[in-house]
Amino acid sequence: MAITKQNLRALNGDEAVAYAVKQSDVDVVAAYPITPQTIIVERFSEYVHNGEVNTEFVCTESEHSALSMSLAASATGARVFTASASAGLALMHEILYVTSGCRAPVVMAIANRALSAPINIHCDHSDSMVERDAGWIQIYVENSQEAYDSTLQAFRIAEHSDLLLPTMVMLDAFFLSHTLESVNILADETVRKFVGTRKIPLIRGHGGKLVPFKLDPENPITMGPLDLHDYYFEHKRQQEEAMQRASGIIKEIHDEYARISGRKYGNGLIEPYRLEDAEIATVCLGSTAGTTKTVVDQLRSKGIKAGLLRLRTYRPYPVEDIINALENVKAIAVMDRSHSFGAQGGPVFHEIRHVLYDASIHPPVVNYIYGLGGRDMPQSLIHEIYKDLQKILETKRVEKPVQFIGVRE
Amino acid sequence: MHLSRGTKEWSDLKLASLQEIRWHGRGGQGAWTASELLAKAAILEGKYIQSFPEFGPERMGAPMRAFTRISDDPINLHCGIYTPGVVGVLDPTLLKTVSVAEGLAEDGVLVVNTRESPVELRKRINLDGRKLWTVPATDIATKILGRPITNTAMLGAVARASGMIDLKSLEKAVGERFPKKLAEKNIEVIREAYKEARSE
Amino acid sequence: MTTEKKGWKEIPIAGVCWRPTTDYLTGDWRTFKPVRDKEKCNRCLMCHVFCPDGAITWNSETEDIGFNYDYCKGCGICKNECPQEAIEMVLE
Amino acid sequence: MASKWKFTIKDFAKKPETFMSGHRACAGCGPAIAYRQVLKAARGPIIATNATGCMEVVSTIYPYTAWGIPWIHTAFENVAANASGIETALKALKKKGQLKYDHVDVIAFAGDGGTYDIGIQALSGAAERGHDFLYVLYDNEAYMNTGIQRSGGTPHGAWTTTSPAGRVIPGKVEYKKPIADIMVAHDIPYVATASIAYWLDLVRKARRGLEAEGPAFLHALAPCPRGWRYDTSKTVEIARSAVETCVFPLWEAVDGEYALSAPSKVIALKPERKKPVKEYLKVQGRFRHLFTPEFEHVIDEIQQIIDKRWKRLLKRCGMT
Repeated sequence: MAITKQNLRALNGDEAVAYAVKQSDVDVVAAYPITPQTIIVERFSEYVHNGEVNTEFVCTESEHSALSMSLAASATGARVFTASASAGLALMHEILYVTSGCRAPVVMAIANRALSAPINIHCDHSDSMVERDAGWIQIYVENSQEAYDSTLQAFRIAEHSDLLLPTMVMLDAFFLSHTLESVNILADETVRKFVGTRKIPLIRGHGGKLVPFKLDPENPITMGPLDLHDYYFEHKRQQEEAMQRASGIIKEIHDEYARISGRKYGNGLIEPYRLEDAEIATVCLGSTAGTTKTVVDQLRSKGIKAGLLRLRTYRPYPVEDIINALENVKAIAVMDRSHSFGAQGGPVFHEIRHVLYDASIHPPVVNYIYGLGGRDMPQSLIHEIYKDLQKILETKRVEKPVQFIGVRE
Repeated sequence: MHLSRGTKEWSDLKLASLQEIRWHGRGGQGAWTASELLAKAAILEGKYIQSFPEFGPERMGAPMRAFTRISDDPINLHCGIYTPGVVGVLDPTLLKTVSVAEGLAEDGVLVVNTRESPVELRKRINLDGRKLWTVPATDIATKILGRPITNTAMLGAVARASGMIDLKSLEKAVGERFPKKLAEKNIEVIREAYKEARSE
Repeated sequence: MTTEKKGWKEIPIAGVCWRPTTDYLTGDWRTFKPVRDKEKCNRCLMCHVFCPDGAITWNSETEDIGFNYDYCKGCGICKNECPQEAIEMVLE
Repeated sequence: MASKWKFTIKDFAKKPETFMSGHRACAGCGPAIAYRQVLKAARGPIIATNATGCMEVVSTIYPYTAWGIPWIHTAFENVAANASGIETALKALKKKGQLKYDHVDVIAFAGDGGTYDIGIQALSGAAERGHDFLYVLYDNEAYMNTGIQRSGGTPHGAWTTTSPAGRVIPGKVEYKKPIADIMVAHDIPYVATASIAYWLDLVRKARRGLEAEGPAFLHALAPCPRGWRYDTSKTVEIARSAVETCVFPLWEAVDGEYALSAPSKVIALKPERKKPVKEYLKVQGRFRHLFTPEFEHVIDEIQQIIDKRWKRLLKRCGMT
């Protein structure tokens, strides 16, 4: 499949997501408005009110009901999309687990925004990081183009018959959601072929008969039963198996999409940037990875062997890919845009360190908590991090494993 | 250590072609729209673009800022703009309370909506060096649009002062953004402001 | 009016606010300001009751109203509601 | 429970503002007027709590606060639960002799989104449990803080950013939820509707709500220039027109008994005074798309629902 014709548009992250949903022939969108996801639901309601999509669009009275409706609609066989952020995602918490437990392939965009209190409408990853154990696939994008591409891929990933796992696509509040960028849009026909329509796999229903995995009076099935201690554990093990299969499938779908769009994001799970011979490197997610690439270029132009590992897929966690990518790095700084109160550093730091525990080399790994509540992460602060890494290399000593960078003392 | 525009590091990198613009206005005055229209015009010239507001709970009338980036290369930066090359000020009353020239690069351009000439204005605001342009955007907008919406007038003046975008692209972007009648009026505003803008 | 921002060691815990909004002057938001004609005005206080910003004050000694231009946003409700048509909105 | 409380315009003006100047609501903000009027009715001392929304945001941008009284915001869907918590704590402290006040006015403020939609569960629970507090709904008929999205309080036919005036679907399809009637059905001591244009009626009702033993619900219409698309100077005029056209009739229900308030009573007694809804709609940009040949019929639909609900109200007030 040669790279297809596309047209270049100026879209912000929210608009890019809404456009992808518009092209994906979604059956039901049930959502509740919350800054900064609002432009997604606003653009989509314009498509609906102007008759440009045949999607049932429902403005629910809360996020708890937005996800409950989405789950139930998906269980009924519809292709479903919703979107939220911050407190809205937190209000969905209970139903996140039920959605993955019911293996309902709901696709949800999250505009990453800080959690209250105090209340804040700006970017950090505290809302989605805290949901990393909920059984959803989690993809963090770096720019508005990737938000468009990842939303299209998310339908294929979530609905893959070997997975049937709900999928979250994360885009940073304001740095992406409200930032206009150059976005190449695939032709409708190309998207229709790539995304296709939702195929319902067969499962063993009543009396062991093979029936479509959806609520259908013709082949009745019961979903969400009472599981006692004799079976619940097995269902959770089953869910973990699906999550393990997801890594390969995400890469396959990512590569297929790359062939028709010409756009790759590493191997779909991680994106190493100038890491091959890097001595010092940072690990980062989201839009700040873009700023870090610019800093790495500047350092490289001065002969400093700097690199970056961007994590694109955070669940399932790409263990081997991370170990291989960081193999030769002498000192690593993990950048967390969220924090785990009372722990040593943030969640990304925890998981990078524990993954490297089994690796052959054990470089010093330090952690920087940055940008909470939308505090900007300019090039100058990223330069500070790489300067610290150089000092660690020279002195072979780590003064402070975890630092808050950019906060006023 | 901000990597400020005009330094050697900045120039020998792909950043050389990166232009950064900051817009000052008040909530509801259309500063964000000005930022977006400039970006949409630049994309028509095959450039890579970014446009974003500085978002807060600004209500109508409260001071706010918006930003545009234009480059020949893909823009990876996702952070604030600290050393803009161009600053556009939609509302002269902001000069009293907001330091509009903060961080403006040495070879930068400040474009202000005011009836004063650049020389008169320079006396009033402490601006050392840099280039200063003024345009009576409110009068132009009120005359042609019938309302003091100064964003498209400021676009014309910034195009003239910075030379970073040509009028045809701005006109096309405006044409796509507004309904026909309103688009024509705004194009007229851009042309008028382009003509009326004065440097020192 | 925005002073130097404090660090985390100086601010109260739990995000408790420590400055009244009266420190924040919203007056420069307006383009038109209300001007009252003392003769026409009969101090009926309709303007005071309907001002969203509490920018029209009552002085018990002088038994008269005052416009606090530090906060008036120039919305024009006072002019619109004044039964005596004693208020004009004047361009700043 | 007629209130013996006397309150003149001078009393209003002399009473200090507990919702202070310098807040960052838009020019011409209806809800800001509602806040000032309600708080003048308080007997004091007061503890207030707010749902997430415009008025919470504009009054507490850190480090500034417009609140001269104790105030707390926790989330969007739970202001009635906040009020319940405050009221219960006061009750406990009082029983143990640790409260230096004889009585504290507990007031919960929320917008339409925080009341019709996401907060209705907490409100219903608080009403059923009978906590002694006043719930004030400032109704600007859409999620204004997040940028004018439709809510359960948005009227039929109105444009919002999530019920746009489309070529196929012109504005909001559904009808405004009769939230005040729902609260009457909770059998709570006091429910009332009010408009900021009739300030004395509003202030008296707020006072009666505070004096009521148990939950009280005040539904205050508070137009929003930004979201309803009209000139900032017209806020009070539109709040008046809503009553004159019976779009928003003023009444109160004491222990479930409905009674029309004076501004609406004069219309009930002299029906010719009732103005057509078109007068109310034509001054608001959010209804502009209905003044076109293909969507004119929606104006009739709006008039029909207004008339139907007005007749029902008259019956409830025993006036037909």
